[in-house]
Amino acid sequence: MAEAHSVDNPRLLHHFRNADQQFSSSKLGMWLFLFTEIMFFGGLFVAYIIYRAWNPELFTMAATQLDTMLGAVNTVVLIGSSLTIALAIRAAQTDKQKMIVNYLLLTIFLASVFLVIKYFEYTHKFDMGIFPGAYYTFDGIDHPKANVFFSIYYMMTGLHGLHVIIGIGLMIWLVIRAKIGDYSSQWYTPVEMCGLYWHIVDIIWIFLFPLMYLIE
Amino acid sequence: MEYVTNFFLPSAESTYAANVDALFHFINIVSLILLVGITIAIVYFSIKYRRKSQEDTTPLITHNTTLEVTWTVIPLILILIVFGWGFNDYVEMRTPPADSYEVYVESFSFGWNFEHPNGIVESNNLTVPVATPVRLIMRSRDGDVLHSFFVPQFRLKQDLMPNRYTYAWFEAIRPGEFVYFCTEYCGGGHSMMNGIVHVMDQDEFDAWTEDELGRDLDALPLAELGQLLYTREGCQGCHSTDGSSRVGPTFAGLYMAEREFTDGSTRIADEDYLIESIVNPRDLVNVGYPNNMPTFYGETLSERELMGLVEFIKELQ
Amino acid sequence: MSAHHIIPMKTLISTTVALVVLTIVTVAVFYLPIPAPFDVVVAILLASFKATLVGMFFMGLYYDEKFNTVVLIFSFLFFLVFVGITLLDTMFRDTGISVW
Amino acid sequence: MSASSTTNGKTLKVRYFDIEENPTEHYLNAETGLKSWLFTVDHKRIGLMYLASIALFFFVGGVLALVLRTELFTPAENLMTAETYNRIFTIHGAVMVFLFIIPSIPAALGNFLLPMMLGAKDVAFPRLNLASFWIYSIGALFTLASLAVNPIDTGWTFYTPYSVQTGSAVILMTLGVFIMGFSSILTGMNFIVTIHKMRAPGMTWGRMPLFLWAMYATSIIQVLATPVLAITLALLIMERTLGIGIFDPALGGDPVLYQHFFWFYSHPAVYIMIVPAFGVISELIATFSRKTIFGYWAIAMSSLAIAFIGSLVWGHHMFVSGQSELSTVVFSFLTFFVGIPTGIKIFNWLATMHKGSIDMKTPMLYACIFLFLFTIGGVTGIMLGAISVNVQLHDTYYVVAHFHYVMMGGTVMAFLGGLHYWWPKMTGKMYNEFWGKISAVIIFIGFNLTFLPQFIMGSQGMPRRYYSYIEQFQTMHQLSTIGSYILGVGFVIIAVYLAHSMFRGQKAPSNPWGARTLDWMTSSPPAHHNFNYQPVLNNGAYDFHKPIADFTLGIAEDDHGHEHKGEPVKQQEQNA
Ligand code: HEA
Ligand code: HEA
Ligand code: HEC
Ligand code: CUA
Ligand SMILES: [Cu+2]
Repeated sequence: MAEAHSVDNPRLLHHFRNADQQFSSSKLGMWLFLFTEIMFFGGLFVAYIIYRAWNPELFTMAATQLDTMLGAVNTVVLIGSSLTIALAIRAAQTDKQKMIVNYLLLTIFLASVFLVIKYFEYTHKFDMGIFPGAYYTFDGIDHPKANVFFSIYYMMTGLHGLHVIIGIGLMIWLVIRAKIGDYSSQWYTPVEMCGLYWHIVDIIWIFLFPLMYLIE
Repeated sequence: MEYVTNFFLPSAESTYAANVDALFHFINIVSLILLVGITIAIVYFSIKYRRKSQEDTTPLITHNTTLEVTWTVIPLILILIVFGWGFNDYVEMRTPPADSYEVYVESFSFGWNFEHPNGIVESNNLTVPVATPVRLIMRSRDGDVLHSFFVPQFRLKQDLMPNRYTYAWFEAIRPGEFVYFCTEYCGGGHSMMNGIVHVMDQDEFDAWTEDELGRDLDALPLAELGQLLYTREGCQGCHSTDGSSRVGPTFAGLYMAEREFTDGSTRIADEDYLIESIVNPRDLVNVGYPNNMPTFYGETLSERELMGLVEFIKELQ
Repeated sequence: MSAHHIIPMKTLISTTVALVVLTIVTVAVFYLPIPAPFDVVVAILLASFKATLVGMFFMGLYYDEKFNTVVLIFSFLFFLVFVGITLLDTMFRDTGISVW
Repeated sequence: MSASSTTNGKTLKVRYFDIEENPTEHYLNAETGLKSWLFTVDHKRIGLMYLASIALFFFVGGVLALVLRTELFTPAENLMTAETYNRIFTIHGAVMVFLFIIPSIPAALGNFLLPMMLGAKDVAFPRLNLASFWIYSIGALFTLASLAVNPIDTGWTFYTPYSVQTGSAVILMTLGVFIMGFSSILTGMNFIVTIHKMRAPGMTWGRMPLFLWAMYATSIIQVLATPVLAITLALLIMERTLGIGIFDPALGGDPVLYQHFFWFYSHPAVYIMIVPAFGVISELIATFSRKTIFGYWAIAMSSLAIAFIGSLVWGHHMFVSGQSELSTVVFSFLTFFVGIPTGIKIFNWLATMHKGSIDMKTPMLYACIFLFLFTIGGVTGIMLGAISVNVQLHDTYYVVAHFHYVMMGGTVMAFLGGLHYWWPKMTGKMYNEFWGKISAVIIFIGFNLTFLPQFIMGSQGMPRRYYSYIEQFQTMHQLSTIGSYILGVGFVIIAVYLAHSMFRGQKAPSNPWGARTLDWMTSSPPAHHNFNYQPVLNNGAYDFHKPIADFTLGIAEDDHGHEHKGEPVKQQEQNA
């Protein structure tokens, strides 16, 4: 069993020699996980790049259906949330228990704003008949593969949105544990890991935004 | 030697086949030498250096640069030869001569149509003249799956896709009959999608062409038309005429038999039913069979052709 | 120890400001008439720069063990391999072998 | 005695190493009950659970293979319709690949050995390790569910558009594979972190057993490539549910793009299968030749080289698929380069045997069989990589023979060798040497009889995935079928004597083979936490030029707070 060790640090698991080893292991593990995330989204980016190289004109036409303004606002919202979660980690490192909770709540709020904006974008498109793939009925774009563009759009933003939702879930869990006072400068690994995860979600959006919304 | 080479590959019947074979045998021989060397080393070491006592100690040998460079460089040279050789022949296989005889190939589940420049359409058999480069312009039927055209004796293989054309070419060096297969897995009829390439002397081929051109499908009796369509449209991939079960039910004895469907209903297989099963195959599904008969026949076949098929099935009492 | 570096407030704030400014620049550049392939190049360069900022300061790579950076860079390279070699197929399907 | 130490100049406690340790309390009986297994975070128990699962799935896949072979005994329809046959070879392939061979060496032997070989108490993330096993089980359940609903008939490659059109349970199956992918990723991540962070003092990179270098290279591929499989299958599922049209030509997609996605994972995956086998072989050959491994760094680095080059060659499965000629040529060129590091390994192993003291025990016999069979599999891979020849051989039984020679003749033989080698460590019991050798020989004969004829009929043009064939090929098919039955007999014998040894076998000493790696410097079976102290390495993993009596293990001073329970440790103060 991964029983905790009571000698010097209650958070040190028995099979690690010291807290340093434990922390840097977790961090390397997290980075490897982010690596898999990059390859996971990478597949979609490959599909994107290939279809764009095949049909550049389609991507120009289709991007007009996306609202640049909303995309830009969402970019800023996510950047803001990246800041707040970094501040939450900082609060843990400086033993400001209350601020951990506050910053996490703020991050959750920003993440929700992002989702709400996405919700409006999606429903607006559904109203026009822009559905993924076979269900696509919109006739505003005169291109035989318009459905494929929107499939890629929905897959990429959908998968990203799913990551945002998962992130919110993780942060709610962090808030609960932070409230009991689980995190302190001694040990805050989950906050740090969740932060790394959240930043990669941000980075992916930083690439999605110009690739989807800003095509002339 | 002749025997060994024939043992491995079928006879070489196209212009580039002999080159391919040469590389095949070259790699085989080099591999065999390597394998024999490795095997001898294993056996020899195992015997010579077998453990004599539990206290045996062994010398400390960590590496040997000369040896290691040798066994890196020699394989390197070998693979460069093999690559260059394979590349060279591949260029030939992919470069049809300019004045080739062009045949359009259409594949579908489960069969083949070959359309000649003069409009002759053959099904499941391809007839070509000897010593003439033949270029195949190939495509799978719209909405169908991948197939692959493989003639072992020509060393020719190429996949077909429903969304674009692919190409291949060959020049047969001898008249004869050569089997072709479908080598891209395509479902229940995959192993039945084979046929024959007939390579004919130019004279014989010309005669065959004239015969074919003289045939008038509209004048063909219905049952014979049905027989033709049965192979051309690929029904034979799923439906046998000898009572054996393939992907779909056999046609033998089908007419006027009582059919049972997955929704529990039954029906007598009269003319009406037969036409309906061909045009709307998804509506009634026979018990024990998948619901995967193609749905496009209603659009691609004319009224007369449908009647032909029904007439053909009726004759299989 | 380096792994627990507390990132200064000033760094966090200025990173955020830089990111927001760069977002505005990205949108602004979109309205500039940059000829075809280069608009994408500029957009990707800007995005990469932003991603680097996030990675270095928010994610702390700047202060962290260098191996973590190696992991990240490696994953991007690997992604490039995937795209690059696949494009060798998709972009050259119509050019027959005799062309080269 | 010159024990080199990492605690510069300080006195170091040293533990002399006792060959005959057979503790009464060990990881197998530290806790009892089903729950103590299913919820264990002990890497050794997780390894054993994986071992049991993959043995089960190997059995399932093997029996299906015998059914296939029986159908192919004559050209006519013997047992089943084409539909059934298609389902069976698909499930045989998918079960063997995703449920058996990919987790085989890494998840079973790797889990058991990796922390021990490193001198660690466990992997870095024990709970993730357990999660990985559970994820694997859930994935397997989905796969089994798909069998119950409507067994899939697409081939293990799930090529579009057939996989979009067929009525079989593609979604359940691919979902199962998707889920198992995460288990593979977690194992890989865990291993990389463990190797980076948890090496015992004195275990430098240059002293790591080669099995660990192989596991390291494998883990990199697992972490790199598996996410691409995940997204591929996710897109395939979307293709079936939403018709997204990325891969489906009927909706404007491109089937060849699907093949790129699939092989981008599945080619590197063949190195997930074989590189761990290389690791096992390195251990076996060094130990049973009782000789320092020849070219340590060359073997270690060639594993990494194979991992990297192997990631660039996926298109050699698509030479006739309609991809561009340019990429065909590039892929063919790159493909051959995998042969160089692989050859380096083979020659290094042979050089290790040279002037050794070779003891032909069952594991070593398997290692020799491996060398022979894998070389055949490898050079036929080179044959397939030559473009013009590939046109003839693609999708024929030549390919089937090639990949059975590398997977069955390579990985499975190495796995069997490793299984026998570490059997005493895992169970504390010796297997029966006589029956071990008999069955190895039977398997060797059966295997060659099964798959050599396939090379011949393949090159003559026998396509794969055919449930019936033209008469010309009958002789070869019959030889092959008979061979497969012999193969089956060999495996039955193994199953019987291994089961027997578990209950009735002789007690195993802690180091029956006189090996030098850390996993043998603990009792058989190992204690609950592997070592009851934090070991410090004083020797290299392949120091076979020193007598084993000189072997000591240091005990680290920062072994904070760990009770040295269990059997008393023989200790001696030593000046380092
Ligand atoms: C464990 C799994 C495994 C391994 C290790 C390999 C190893 C290799 N494979 Fe194999 N392969 C498969 C599993 C594997 N393969 C599977 C499952 C398929 C079919 C999938 C499907 O379609 O269902 C396949 C198919 C396959 C194809 C596609 C065939 C086709 O469908 O048309 C090709 C083509 O290039 C290929 C090549 C190679 C090469 C070059 C190697 C190399 O890594 C081999 C390197 C080894 C050696 C070369 C031998 C040792 C070296 C020496 C003794 C030194 C001297 C060497 C030289 C001079 C070169 N393989
Ligand atoms: C690890 C991978 C692996 C392994 C080990 C095997 C093992 C075997 N395979 Fe398989 N095979 C594949 C992977 C594998 N295969 C793949 C990927 C395909 C392609 C599928 C596709 O086209 O989609 C394939 C396809 C394939 C075909 C081609 C089908 C076709 O194209 O039409 C054939 C035909 O002969 C075949 C035969 C065999 C045989 C006889 C064995 C034998 O070696 C099996 C021997 C094993 C046994 C006989 C088990 C019996 C064991 C016991 C009785 C002991 C009991 C044990 C316990 C209780 C623990 N296999
Ligand atoms: C992909 C395989 C496939 C092809 C090709 C195919 N069929 Fe079928 N067919 C089936 C299956 C499966 C059934 C049984 C399921 C059902 O009733 O829908 C069936 C049923 C039928 C039936 C009803 C038979 C009965 O027993 O009630 C008729 C008639 C028929 N097909 C005619 C044809 C004709 C004519 C063609 C060619 C022009 C053809 N089929 C091509 C698969 C196929
Ligand atoms: Cu058509 Cu296989
Ligand atoms: Cu491969």
